[in-house]
Amino acid sequence: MAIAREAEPVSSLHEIREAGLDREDLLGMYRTMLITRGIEERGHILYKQGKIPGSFYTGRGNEASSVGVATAMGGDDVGTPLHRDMGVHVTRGVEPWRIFAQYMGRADGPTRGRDGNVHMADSKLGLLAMVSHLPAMLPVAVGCALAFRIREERRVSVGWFGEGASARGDCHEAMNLAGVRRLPIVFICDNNQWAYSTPTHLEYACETLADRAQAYGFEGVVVDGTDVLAVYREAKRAIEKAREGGGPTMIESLTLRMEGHAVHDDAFYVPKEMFEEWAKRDPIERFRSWLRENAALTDDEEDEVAASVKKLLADAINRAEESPLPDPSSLTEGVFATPEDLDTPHHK
Amino acid sequence: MAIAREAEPVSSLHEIREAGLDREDLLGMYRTMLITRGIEERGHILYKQGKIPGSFYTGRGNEASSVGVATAMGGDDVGTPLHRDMGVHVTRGVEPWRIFAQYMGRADGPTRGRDGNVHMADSKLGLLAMVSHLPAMLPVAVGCALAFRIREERRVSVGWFGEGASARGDCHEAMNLAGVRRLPIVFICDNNQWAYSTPTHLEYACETLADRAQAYGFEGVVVDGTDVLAVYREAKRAIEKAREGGGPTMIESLTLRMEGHAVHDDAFYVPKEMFEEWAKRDPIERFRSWLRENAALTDDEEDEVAASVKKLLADAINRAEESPLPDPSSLTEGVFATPEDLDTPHHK
Amino acid sequence: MAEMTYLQAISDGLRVEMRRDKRVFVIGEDVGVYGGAFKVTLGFQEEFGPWRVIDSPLSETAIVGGCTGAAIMGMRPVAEMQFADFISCAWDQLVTVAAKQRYRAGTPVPIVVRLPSGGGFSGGPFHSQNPESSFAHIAGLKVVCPATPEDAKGLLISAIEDPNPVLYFEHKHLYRRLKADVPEERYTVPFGKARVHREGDDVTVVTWGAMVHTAGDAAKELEADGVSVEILDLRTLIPWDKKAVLESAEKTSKVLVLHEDTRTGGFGGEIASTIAEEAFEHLDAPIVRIAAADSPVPFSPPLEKAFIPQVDDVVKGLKELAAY
Amino acid sequence: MAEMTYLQAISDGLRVEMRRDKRVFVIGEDVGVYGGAFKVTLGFQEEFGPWRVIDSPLSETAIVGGCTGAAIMGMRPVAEMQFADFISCAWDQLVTVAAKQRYRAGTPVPIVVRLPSGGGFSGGPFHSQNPESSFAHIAGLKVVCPATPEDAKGLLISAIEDPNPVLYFEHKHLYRRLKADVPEERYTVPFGKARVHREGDDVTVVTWGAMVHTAGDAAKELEADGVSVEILDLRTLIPWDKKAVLESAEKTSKVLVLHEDTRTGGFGGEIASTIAEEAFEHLDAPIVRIAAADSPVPFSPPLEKAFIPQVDDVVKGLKELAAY
Ligand SMILES: Cc1ncc(C[n+]2csc(CCOP(=O)(O)OP(=O)(O)O)c2C)c(N)n1
Ligand SMILES: Cc1ncc(C[n+]2csc(CCOP(=O)(O)OP(=O)(O)O)c2C)c(N)n1
Ligand SMILES: [Mg+2]
Ligand SMILES: [Mg+2]
Repeated sequence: MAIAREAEPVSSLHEIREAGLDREDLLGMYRTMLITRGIEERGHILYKQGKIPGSFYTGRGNEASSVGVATAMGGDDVGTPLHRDMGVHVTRGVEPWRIFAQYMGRADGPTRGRDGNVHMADSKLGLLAMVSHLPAMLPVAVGCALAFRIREERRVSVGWFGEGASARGDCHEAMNLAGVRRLPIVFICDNNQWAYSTPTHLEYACETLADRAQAYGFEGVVVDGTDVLAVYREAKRAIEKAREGGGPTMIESLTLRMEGHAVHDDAFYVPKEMFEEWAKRDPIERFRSWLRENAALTDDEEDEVAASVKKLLADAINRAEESPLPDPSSLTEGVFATPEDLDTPHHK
Repeated sequence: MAIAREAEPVSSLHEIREAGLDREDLLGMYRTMLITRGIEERGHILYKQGKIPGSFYTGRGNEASSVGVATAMGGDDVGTPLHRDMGVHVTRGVEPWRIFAQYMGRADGPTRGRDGNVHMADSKLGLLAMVSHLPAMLPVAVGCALAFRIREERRVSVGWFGEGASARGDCHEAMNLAGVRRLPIVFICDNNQWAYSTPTHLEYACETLADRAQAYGFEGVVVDGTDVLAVYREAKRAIEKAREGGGPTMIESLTLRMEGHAVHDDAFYVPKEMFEEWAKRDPIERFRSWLRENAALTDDEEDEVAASVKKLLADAINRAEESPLPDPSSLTEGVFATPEDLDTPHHK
Repeated sequence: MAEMTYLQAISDGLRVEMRRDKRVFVIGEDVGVYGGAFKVTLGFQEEFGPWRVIDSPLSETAIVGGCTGAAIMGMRPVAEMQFADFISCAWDQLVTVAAKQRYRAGTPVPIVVRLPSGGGFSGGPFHSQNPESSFAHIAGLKVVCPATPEDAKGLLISAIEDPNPVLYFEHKHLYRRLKADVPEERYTVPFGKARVHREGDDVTVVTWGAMVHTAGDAAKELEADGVSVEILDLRTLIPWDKKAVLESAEKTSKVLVLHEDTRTGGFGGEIASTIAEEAFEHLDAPIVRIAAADSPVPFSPPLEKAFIPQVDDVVKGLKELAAY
Repeated sequence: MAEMTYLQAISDGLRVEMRRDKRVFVIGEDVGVYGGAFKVTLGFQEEFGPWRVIDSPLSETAIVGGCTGAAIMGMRPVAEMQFADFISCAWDQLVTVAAKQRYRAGTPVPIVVRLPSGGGFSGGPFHSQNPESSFAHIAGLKVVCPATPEDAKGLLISAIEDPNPVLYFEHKHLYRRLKADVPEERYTVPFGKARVHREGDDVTVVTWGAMVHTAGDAAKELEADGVSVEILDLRTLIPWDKKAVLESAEKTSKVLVLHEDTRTGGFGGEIASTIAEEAFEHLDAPIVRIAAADSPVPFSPPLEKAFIPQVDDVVKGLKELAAY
């Protein structure tokens, strides 16, 4: 018995314009998706070159979903994106060179070398840095929404979680509190069908995770996560509903994790046919076709965006490599905050 | 949209016989309910007399539910009853004098004075002692079911939780694991409408908690917790289904907590009319009427059981008061188990 | 000045801050209509409304995680655990998210978690614990343990002001037993400054929370023997006043460290080993630790009494030290 | 004897027990088809089937709580945390249920939680921690930290045999770096018996886990200066071998306590203060503690190197002690 609503694809430029995006916006999203993938592809190369310490994760296959949701967010909205959601950081304006600096543990990365990978965020852009422990940021995202509710601000919080992490207690406590208090939050489930090597039927036993929204008294929606416009439209609806006092929504965005869990994992446990099938639905290729069919994307435009992204990323890597490694003598700096740290726009 | 099934009342002696209980069983249950209430009433007096240290909790209003479920359990089944479930201990055969000894912190209570209240269990009777932290025993109950499943035993685990405690992550993780692995477990929600002073609408936002079973891929049932026979029948069905490999069930048993959260709490926050309404549905009185109407319970029988229960409890208190306080020199004994501790039927 | 119990002083501190600063709000189980299990927030919901005094579901993780998010959005949340023991359910949120967020991401997390802690009234294993040592080991958390009504108010206000996650351990056994004059106006008591509870020359006791008073009673008994005991009330464990401790150790050359948390791996070890390392040349006797036994907190009165350090235990320890 | 890495020795110990005792089963994230994040259980599911090598949902609380229930029903569960860091999500189950059940209810809880821990490879704040001190403070839990392949196997078998909840910290940085001869048959290494990693006369180092090897390298450097260093590998923190430590302290009169967990409130304080209390008369110098800095584990190599005690740090500490 399915309980959640299944979202339809977006059919035309007209329809998406009604949802708030003009052609320029769409080209911008396309560019952002290219940058997102480009950052991770180049990161992978840097990793193989030994320039990135530790491990390395990508969100290949999730570019539409992360960019779609982030595009739907308002400037004052906030979010807690995860390790497959690079597109959120890029959409919100984190400069790629800082991301490379983060990857490489440099002093100019958003965490100043203190954390790695996509464990980062620019709080000035309304993002909160993820922790490894999944989905520990969901209660935190709910807390942001609580602050908005207390202050009666028209702001919305967006909390991401993976389908695997849905099994953890934090997910439940967060959604339950949000539901009881009808807080302005949207929960985005990145359902990429695998939690490391574990398939969904060993993670949950309901039909769709979005069905669970009912357990918390709000609406659940399933959307094709390879369709950036459908994701955008559903996220936009849910965010504006939350903004208007309509309470939370859970959006389950269905994709496939197109690579291993991390670089060391060849994903031998994922059936080959599954990769083949989903490769046909590559979110970037899919959006490119849509733009050609529905928004008259030209060869010239395509070339231009490809070239500009290429240059952007090359420059970004160079700039990141110029960033120094952190000074070991700074090791214990910032373990505790000082009163001046509270002197930020958020904390006023 | 309600998803769970609502259970009907039991209409006749014939019907309940089909569910496995004859008249003698019913009289036994009636007696057990009287003992259950009697233990708590006398405990309350002992508390006021200063003979019970710490705090004191009762399950008034929950006698039908706890006795009904425990009666449905098989001898080799196990369970993790809570602070409103005295009836489970009594049904499974914990001698009342040991319960009074527990209350009074004596050496012969099931925890030998190490814990108080109904934080106790006789593991030889298939019960596991609750901890305060709610509902931390649910994952443990699931673990029992896991052991049965691994060993392919036809045994069932029963895990209790309050509607308030349903908000905690442990509840979610336990049910999710049980659902994914279709373990032989039955979850009993003691929904007494209050979590200390907090009403249900501040604890959860779905229609009934039993609706949540769907989120974990199993069946949910709502039953009137003041009707011992309906509770029994539903618990029996669910337990036997689990025993046959049918996986978990969640049973939400609806009652009202007829006293304060604990003795110090006068429950001023519960509307007076609510108490009045539910007092009419007192589970013991209700069962007594049912027995008179449907099972020809006689005055003599009533008097006899009342007198025998009275004597049992009076003797029990005397015996408990003879039990010594624990020797302070035993303070750190048993912090760690010894290999001999594993020499129990369970651990073989 | 007004006479207040330790509990009233906590309420007063919280009320003062909530009146002064709209960003301060309270969240916890039964803190609203009921006024909290110990009635610290009695009447608060009437005064501040249901969105500044929030009755939460039974969800310690959501409470602490929620406070973290709200704090990052500029609020000053004060969470109440119904009993300190239940903070174990939010361990991950504190240790993984709140404690590390400033260091990693530069985002301060100014939250206060109020923790009614301590034993002495047969609360049993889950309503009596003093888990401060566990948190004192986690970099990024501050740990506060007031021993007097005046400190209870001033340290709570400091905790709310502090830009970090602060665990505020309020000892249940002091709630109504202690009464003292407390300034009515707003004031802060700084973190990391020990209070000399009693001056003395022969032996130093380093302690905090309810044990300050146990030490005080023991010190009085030693007067008869002509032994002069100095008692340092640390007030805060993170940061702790190493300077004051080392100075007192240098003065008396004999130190007893006393706490109600369990002994092995307790914070007493940190203090004793720091003294042993940094005041080595000044010590005339081994540093003695007295702490609760390495067991859960037992329910039955004779066991609980054997578990929690008693005045007699401290007297014995002090006498042995004095005679060393 | 067979040459095995530290990691292979762990696998071997687990396999031996699973073959011998049907009650032993493994549960954790990705332990089945994938063989575990570090491949400790590679091939186990083929051999023992999906109900003895259980791929669990991402649910640390359910894993540990589930093990507790299964143990009480007579099984011998071995849980794997994907990284030790994630045990914070099961803190409550361990501390509240597993640790206290024997004492309260008389029910032993024989579970083992395997914890891939430790840093040194830019795992960052959440994949590098050594949270052993936090657990060593909780009465009712045992804590095991093998430093060699032989101990890794023998201590794991002891842990599975033990009737208590055991936290088994396996150091990731030793997994493939250490290789040694390990008996092929089943054997146990007793808890609470330190191993003399190196005999010496002038200074004692008390340590465990990967730091044993850091101390070993430092000791070699001190040879040139004619300083003879004794290294005690504690092997288990709860119980810890106080007797061996005090004897070595009496012999050398100078002790350095070394650990990779963070310093403040770390278990080093327990050891140092015990020595200071019980071997006071024998000490010729203050006991020195060297430990990780009081911060999260930083990601970037220069920071991480500054965070984790290095051979140079230990050399410096030993030289100062020797010269005292
Ligand atoms: C609490 C916790 N336990 C274990 C892990 C280790 N781990 C990292 S990612 C992962 C799988 C997560 O699956 P999912 O939530 O579906 O996210 P995905 O990686 O597929 O995007 C696991 C088990 C973790 N990060 N947090
Ligand atoms: C984790 C946790 N937090 C807080 C408490 C304190 N507490 C004890 S009972 C209770 C209310 C429980 O409500 P419910 O689950 O509905 O059970 P009831 O007492 O109504 O039977 C609370 C908050 C607790 N026991 N455990
Ligand atoms: Mg996934
Ligand atoms: Mg209730």
